[in-house]
Amino acid sequence: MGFSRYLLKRLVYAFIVVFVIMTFNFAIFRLMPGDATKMIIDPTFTPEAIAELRRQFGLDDPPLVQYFKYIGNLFKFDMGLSFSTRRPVVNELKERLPNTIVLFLTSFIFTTIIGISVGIYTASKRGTFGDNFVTGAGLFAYAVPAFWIQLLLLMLFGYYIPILPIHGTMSAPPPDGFFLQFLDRIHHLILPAGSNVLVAFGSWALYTRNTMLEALGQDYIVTARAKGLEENVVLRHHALRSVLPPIVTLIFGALPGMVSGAVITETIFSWHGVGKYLMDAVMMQDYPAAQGAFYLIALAVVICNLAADIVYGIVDPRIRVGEGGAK
Amino acid sequence: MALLEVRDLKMYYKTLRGYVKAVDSVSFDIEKGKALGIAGESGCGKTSMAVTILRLLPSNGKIHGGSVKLDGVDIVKLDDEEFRKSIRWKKISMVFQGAMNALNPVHRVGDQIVEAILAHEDVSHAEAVKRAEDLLDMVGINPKRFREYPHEFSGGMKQRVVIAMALACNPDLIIADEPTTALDVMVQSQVLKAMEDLRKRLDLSMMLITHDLSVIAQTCDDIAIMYAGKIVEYGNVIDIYDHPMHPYGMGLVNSFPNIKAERTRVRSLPGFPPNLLAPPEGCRFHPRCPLADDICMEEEPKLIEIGSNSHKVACHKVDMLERGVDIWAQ
Amino acid sequence: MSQNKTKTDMSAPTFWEQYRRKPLGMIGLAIVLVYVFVAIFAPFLTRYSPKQILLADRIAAPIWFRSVVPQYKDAPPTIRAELGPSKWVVSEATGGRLTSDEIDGNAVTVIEFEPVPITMTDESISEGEDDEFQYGDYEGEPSKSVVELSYPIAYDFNPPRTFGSTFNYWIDGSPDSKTELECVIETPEGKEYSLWGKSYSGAVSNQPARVDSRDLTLKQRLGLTIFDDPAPKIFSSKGDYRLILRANSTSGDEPTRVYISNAEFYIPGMVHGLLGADHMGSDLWTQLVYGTRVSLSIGLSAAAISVAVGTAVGIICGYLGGIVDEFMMRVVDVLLAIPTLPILIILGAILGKSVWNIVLLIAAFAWMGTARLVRSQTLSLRERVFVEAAKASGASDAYVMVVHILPNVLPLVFAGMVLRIPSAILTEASLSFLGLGDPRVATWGRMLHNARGFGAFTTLAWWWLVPPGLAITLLSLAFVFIGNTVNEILNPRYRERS
Amino acid sequence: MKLRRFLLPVAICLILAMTCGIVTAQQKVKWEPYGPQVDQIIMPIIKDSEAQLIAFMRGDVDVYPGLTRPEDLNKVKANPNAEITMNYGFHMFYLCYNMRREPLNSDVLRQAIAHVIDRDNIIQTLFEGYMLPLAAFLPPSSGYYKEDVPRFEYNPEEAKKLLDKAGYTVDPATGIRIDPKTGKPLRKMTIYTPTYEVAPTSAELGKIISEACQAINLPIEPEPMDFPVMLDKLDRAEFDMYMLAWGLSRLPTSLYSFFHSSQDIEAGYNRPGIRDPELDKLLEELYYAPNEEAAKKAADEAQVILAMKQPYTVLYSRPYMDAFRKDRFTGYVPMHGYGAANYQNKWTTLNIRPTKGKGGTVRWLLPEEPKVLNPCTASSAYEWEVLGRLYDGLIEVDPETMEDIPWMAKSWEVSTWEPEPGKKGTVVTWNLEKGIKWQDTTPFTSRDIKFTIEYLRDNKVPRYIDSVEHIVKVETPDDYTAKVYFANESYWHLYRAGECFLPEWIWKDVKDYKTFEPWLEPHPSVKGLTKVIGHGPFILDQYKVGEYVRLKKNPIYWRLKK
Repeated sequence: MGFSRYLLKRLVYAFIVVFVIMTFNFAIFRLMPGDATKMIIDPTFTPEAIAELRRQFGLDDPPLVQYFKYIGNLFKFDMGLSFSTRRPVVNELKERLPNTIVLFLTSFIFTTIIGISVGIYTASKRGTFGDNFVTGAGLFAYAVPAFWIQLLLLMLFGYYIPILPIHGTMSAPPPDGFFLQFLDRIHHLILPAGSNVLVAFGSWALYTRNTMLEALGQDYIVTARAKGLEENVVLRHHALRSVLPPIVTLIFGALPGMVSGAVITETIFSWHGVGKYLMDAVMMQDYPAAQGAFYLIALAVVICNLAADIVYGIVDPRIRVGEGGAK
Repeated sequence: MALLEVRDLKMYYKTLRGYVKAVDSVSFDIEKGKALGIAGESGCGKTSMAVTILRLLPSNGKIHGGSVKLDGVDIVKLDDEEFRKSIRWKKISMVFQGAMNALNPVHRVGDQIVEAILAHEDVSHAEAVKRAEDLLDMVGINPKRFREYPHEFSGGMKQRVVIAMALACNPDLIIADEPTTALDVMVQSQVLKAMEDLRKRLDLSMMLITHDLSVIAQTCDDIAIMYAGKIVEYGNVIDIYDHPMHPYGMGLVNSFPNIKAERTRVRSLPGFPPNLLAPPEGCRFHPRCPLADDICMEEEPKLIEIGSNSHKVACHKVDMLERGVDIWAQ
Repeated sequence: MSQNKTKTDMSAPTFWEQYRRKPLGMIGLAIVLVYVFVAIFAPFLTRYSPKQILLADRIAAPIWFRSVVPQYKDAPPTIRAELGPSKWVVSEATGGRLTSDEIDGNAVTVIEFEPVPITMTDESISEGEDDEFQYGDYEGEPSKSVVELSYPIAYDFNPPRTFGSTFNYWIDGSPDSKTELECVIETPEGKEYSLWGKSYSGAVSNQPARVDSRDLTLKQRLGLTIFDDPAPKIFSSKGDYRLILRANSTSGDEPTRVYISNAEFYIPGMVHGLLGADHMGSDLWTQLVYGTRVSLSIGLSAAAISVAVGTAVGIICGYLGGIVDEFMMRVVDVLLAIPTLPILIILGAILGKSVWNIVLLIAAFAWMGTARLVRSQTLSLRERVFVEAAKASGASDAYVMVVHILPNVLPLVFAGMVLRIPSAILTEASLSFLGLGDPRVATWGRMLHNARGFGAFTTLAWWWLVPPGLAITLLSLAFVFIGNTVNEILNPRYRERS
Repeated sequence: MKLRRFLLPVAICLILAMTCGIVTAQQKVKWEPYGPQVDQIIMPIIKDSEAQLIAFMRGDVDVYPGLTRPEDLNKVKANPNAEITMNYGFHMFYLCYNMRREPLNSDVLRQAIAHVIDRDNIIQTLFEGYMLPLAAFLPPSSGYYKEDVPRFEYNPEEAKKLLDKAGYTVDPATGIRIDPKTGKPLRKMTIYTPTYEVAPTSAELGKIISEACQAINLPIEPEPMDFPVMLDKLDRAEFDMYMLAWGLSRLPTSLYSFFHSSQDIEAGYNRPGIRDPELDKLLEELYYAPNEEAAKKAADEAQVILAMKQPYTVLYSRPYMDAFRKDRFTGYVPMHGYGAANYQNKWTTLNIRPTKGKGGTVRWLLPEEPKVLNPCTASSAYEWEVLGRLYDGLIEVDPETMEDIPWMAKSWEVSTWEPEPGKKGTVVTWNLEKGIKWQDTTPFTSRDIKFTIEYLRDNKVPRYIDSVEHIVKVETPDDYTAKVYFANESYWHLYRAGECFLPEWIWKDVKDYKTFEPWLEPHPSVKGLTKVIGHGPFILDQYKVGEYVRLKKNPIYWRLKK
């Protein structure tokens, strides 16, 4: 059937992208000036100790061997040892990934829910205040630097009215009891996730509103109305159903951007996640760590894209049935 | 009594800068089993009129007076729910401009027909499916394609599906808004022929909206020419095609070389359609009319009957127009 | 309603005729023009250079806070005085006088003491023949010469955090002369704080003197602890202070001259300029104004480069088709799948932080959208009659692409470029904010980076945080307005349905 | 047992003596060699310096070690509940010249540059006055610091005179001084500094110093540079000048590493490339000194030569400034060289206690992720902030006098032996205290010392290789005596017995110490412990990456106050 062919095609394509990213990853860090191991060498090291470290990080092999080793290892999620900690990068990423996922999912879910419902609501109320608000919020979201809003919120609620925590994912020491710990986590989540939602929902709402309006202006909606269908049915069955594909595209299409944005959000709120790890690694010139973090982020994006393709295929019959039909 | 009597219908769009008088005091009749063609340039209010009759107005559009009587009942006065249930599709159905887009791409074509039936008639789903299949068959589409999606159909087939859908509830009147614009010429004539056959067979009335006079010539009994939200000339097709009496109608008719055997140059009328936000005083056509004088600028002409066959024209200068004189020729 | 799908070849006057009727487009244009004006005339809009530091105290508030915020009512502005011979007031002159001299074109204050030969008693001569030089008995002797220069400082403000003074001096005198120099501040209450002092025998070559309230030795001299601040103690009340430079000479066979170069006295202001000062005392308004230059040029050039690349790739792919097209489109797909900001962070860190690098990097990851758009446009143009005709008449591919296709995709490309600018500006700001921008230039992102890193939060210096972000937002918004308007006019297909 | 008496430099004494109200090492502070007094130490990990400050000001942390930004100090001192301690440390910031290159091989030129550096101005404008101007080659808190070395104080006029006299006259055409050897204007020289992002003040300093040099017509420009690139260039001696800091220790052996000609190799630490036979001789005497007196004498003489030669121009030393919430905790012990809150200061760890009541949890800020709590691979100070509190040393240091205090070793003896006929080597004999137990109740014996030294040596653990490479063998005549045999003779071998010890029953099975993550693995027999087992006052309870480290009081600590 067409869909499985479609799926296979997307999979192969995703695989190619991953491979390119791996190669890219390998290349950029070997092309840089200076010797990466310089960072980890301590004044007390003897030449033997330095040589041992170089061997350990595999820097003495010829480039091609390094490359194949590197790609091979990456498939096994072996991203080498971090220069600064000399621990396996994958272990360090594993420790940070849950935090990133929590922040990301919270921001994502709330942005989606708020953005889309505001968008749909205002689409049905054209010309009202709410409508103008969404247009404004959408434009604002496009033009405003997210990190600036986050800084302002941080200053407002972390310093000026210090009611929210300014760093980390939990208090130290955390309160006793599961429920209190859970509340503590949420308390820490409010600023980073809330600011993400605040910055992003406008563009989602605007996009949803525009697609919804476009859908409502489509001839088939007029047809549906003309058919004497109830307004409710028209909205749900025809309009919403037909804006699903573009909204799914938007949702998944926005994922890479949100993943990228995580780097800044995590840096600003000292959120101990993969994005901050990448930033720290770059600042400390810990190349294996930066490579690992970047690889993970890129992989997440590829997976998101793949998921988008699949979901899109499911909601839009034109794709599900294959390449045929009117194109 | 005519099936549809439209009297003095006014529909304005409210915009930030004022009212757009898209339909302004329009009156016409459609007899049972007859077809009325509505012609005019883009933006003259043809489509607005169609959506006004079916009350499919956007939120800023509103009927500002007049009546639409269907079988003697003023459907303008019905409340929305009543109108939706009893009139739409049941009495009046519509074939939309650009049939490509009239079908929802994410639903199966059959379901879209079934949906219309179920919305109005108390029949079982299976029965509705059966009827939908019959309808598809009637418009010349294999009923087996019931479960396919719109994008799997060609343009002409989609249009036929749309026609089938319009017939789903045995309406009295079909409004066809540019039913063939997006199709190529071959398919166009096929679809038109299919429509004509069905109309004849089912004894349907039709209101055909198009800017293509040749389509009207092929299918309609009467014609109304609209200019800037008003009907400027109205009457029997043959009558008007032979002897257009309004300067605009004259220009329009003459711009279609293929109506008559003789070949004339294709030309468009000089000037632009007026801005409906602030239409010209007096006769709305006067800025483009070669015959316009002071009275045209001050007084709005009434649609008055001249000659026989209820041929109506709204022009001060109708006396000056001698039959058959081409005022647009240089 | 009905759509106007006709694409018109628009001349510049008609374009402008249509453009000027769009209020949002005009607002956008006006904003951009203001920015351009600011960028061009930056040096005229501010007295300082963005690299100038120590203009005021660290994180000084905007000067207009004094009339708006009660707690800043009496905050001190920067006081800086250059003290030459004409500025000093001689408040005491016993046995000496103030003159001036000019050395290398600089006016130099000279304190000249009359010779005061040491009068030695007979005993001292007879007793200490082989001894080292001895001072005579001072008692009752009128030999002490004092010259006191003072500079009045009318201080009407709250206590400052720091103050300081610098000058150079050298002494010309016979080996037996003994000279003492002292720098003092006298408060309105008449209390004297001795800030600095040295004493010399004989001549001394050029020496720098530096008084700074943060200096540990000064704190020690005043009997304060390491963590005490002398400035608020000394300038604790409002009124007329005096900076006093006191010189005394006790002996000398020849006239003793003390040369003092132009002295500088300064109190770094706790309010400064339109927007205050940063952690290094650099003017924030200046940074904002010069940041406009950088942001505008980075935005424009990155957008131009990315759109140029995208257009070229799009036209070539769309026109040539085949393997080239297939390959390039796959490249585009892959590049689109790479998260932009992380890769820019990494590449920025590795490849170095010059402005040019950043522009190229931003452009390198921003051309793909344009390439796709232009390619699809080219695909449809390729089938058009005039292209067929040109090909039939033997025109080369390059010729067709440049002469026939390029002009037809330009409207699309132009609007695309305008819309690309804000994202380039935002990307640069993000990178600078993360500390990956060019450290040598003042950009808005860098201002925010500094604000976050150097104390804007803990001092609640919102005036440091708000303006750069606002500047970015407004400029981006302006370009969005312009881009949408241009699109509306040139590419009606994109027009929003109404 | 020898006790070393350190004479603190006069200038420092003066400054510190007048710091009444501030707790410094000069003040008598009550401390006792028993503890710990608190039940728990929580170390919240806060990296962002603004967040650190606000956490302390809001009272989210009780101990704020290492205020690195002087402007923060101004804010902290406004808080009535804060008490700040200040101690000069082993930090040294310097400008290094490449003496292998023309024209920087000229002593006069380097001296002239030294003359234009206005340390006081730099310290006041960049550091709010809180750095210690330094011109010597060892930090003032080192016992080997020599104050009265020749100095090149700030005096641009003097610098000009020096240059003029040596023939570096100003070329009127270019405004640049002429090299007397070539007769041409001096070539352009650069000062490498870290970038503004990594070290804003260093980059700024590079600019200030370059401008000062330009003012006396020397063509010198600053060039901020990424750290690995810079280190690479330094290793290959491809530089004119650069600026960096060293964090040194209380031992003067760094002089040997930095200035002995044998260290002038690629990637060696003699970065200026100074090769001076007289200096070499003194440094060898220092490095292989048989006793403290000889070391002191050699160090003093070497510093005089270095001061004249100026291979570095030393600029300043950063003090340790730590802040405590005095409303909640007391008992912190300021200490020379380490400050009050550093892990090397055992005494604060033992003595800190609540102002009211007993026990309690002290929240001790950790400014960086400790990352690896593996004593073999832990490399940064932040790991040792945690690990350092889990272990005890054989010798500890007195916070006031900086003398050695017998700790786990109740006494020791330094003697010699003959590793090969005709060659002398050092033997250090340790006599251990009885009753010391590992945190899992296993007794601590001399076999643990033997195992640790052999493990570190056999695995070539880079961090310890310098300490153990000269060890020939370790003998354990009984459980409480360990004899460590070195292949050569040096007084410094006393301090090379290792800072921490590894429990044999955990480490003997560890194949690859590099990938071993002992803090993530539970202890094989005792519930609640990890494989990080020490014998110090605190037990590692939990390390929540990115959030905090929790240390609990060791209930069987041998120095608990009964």
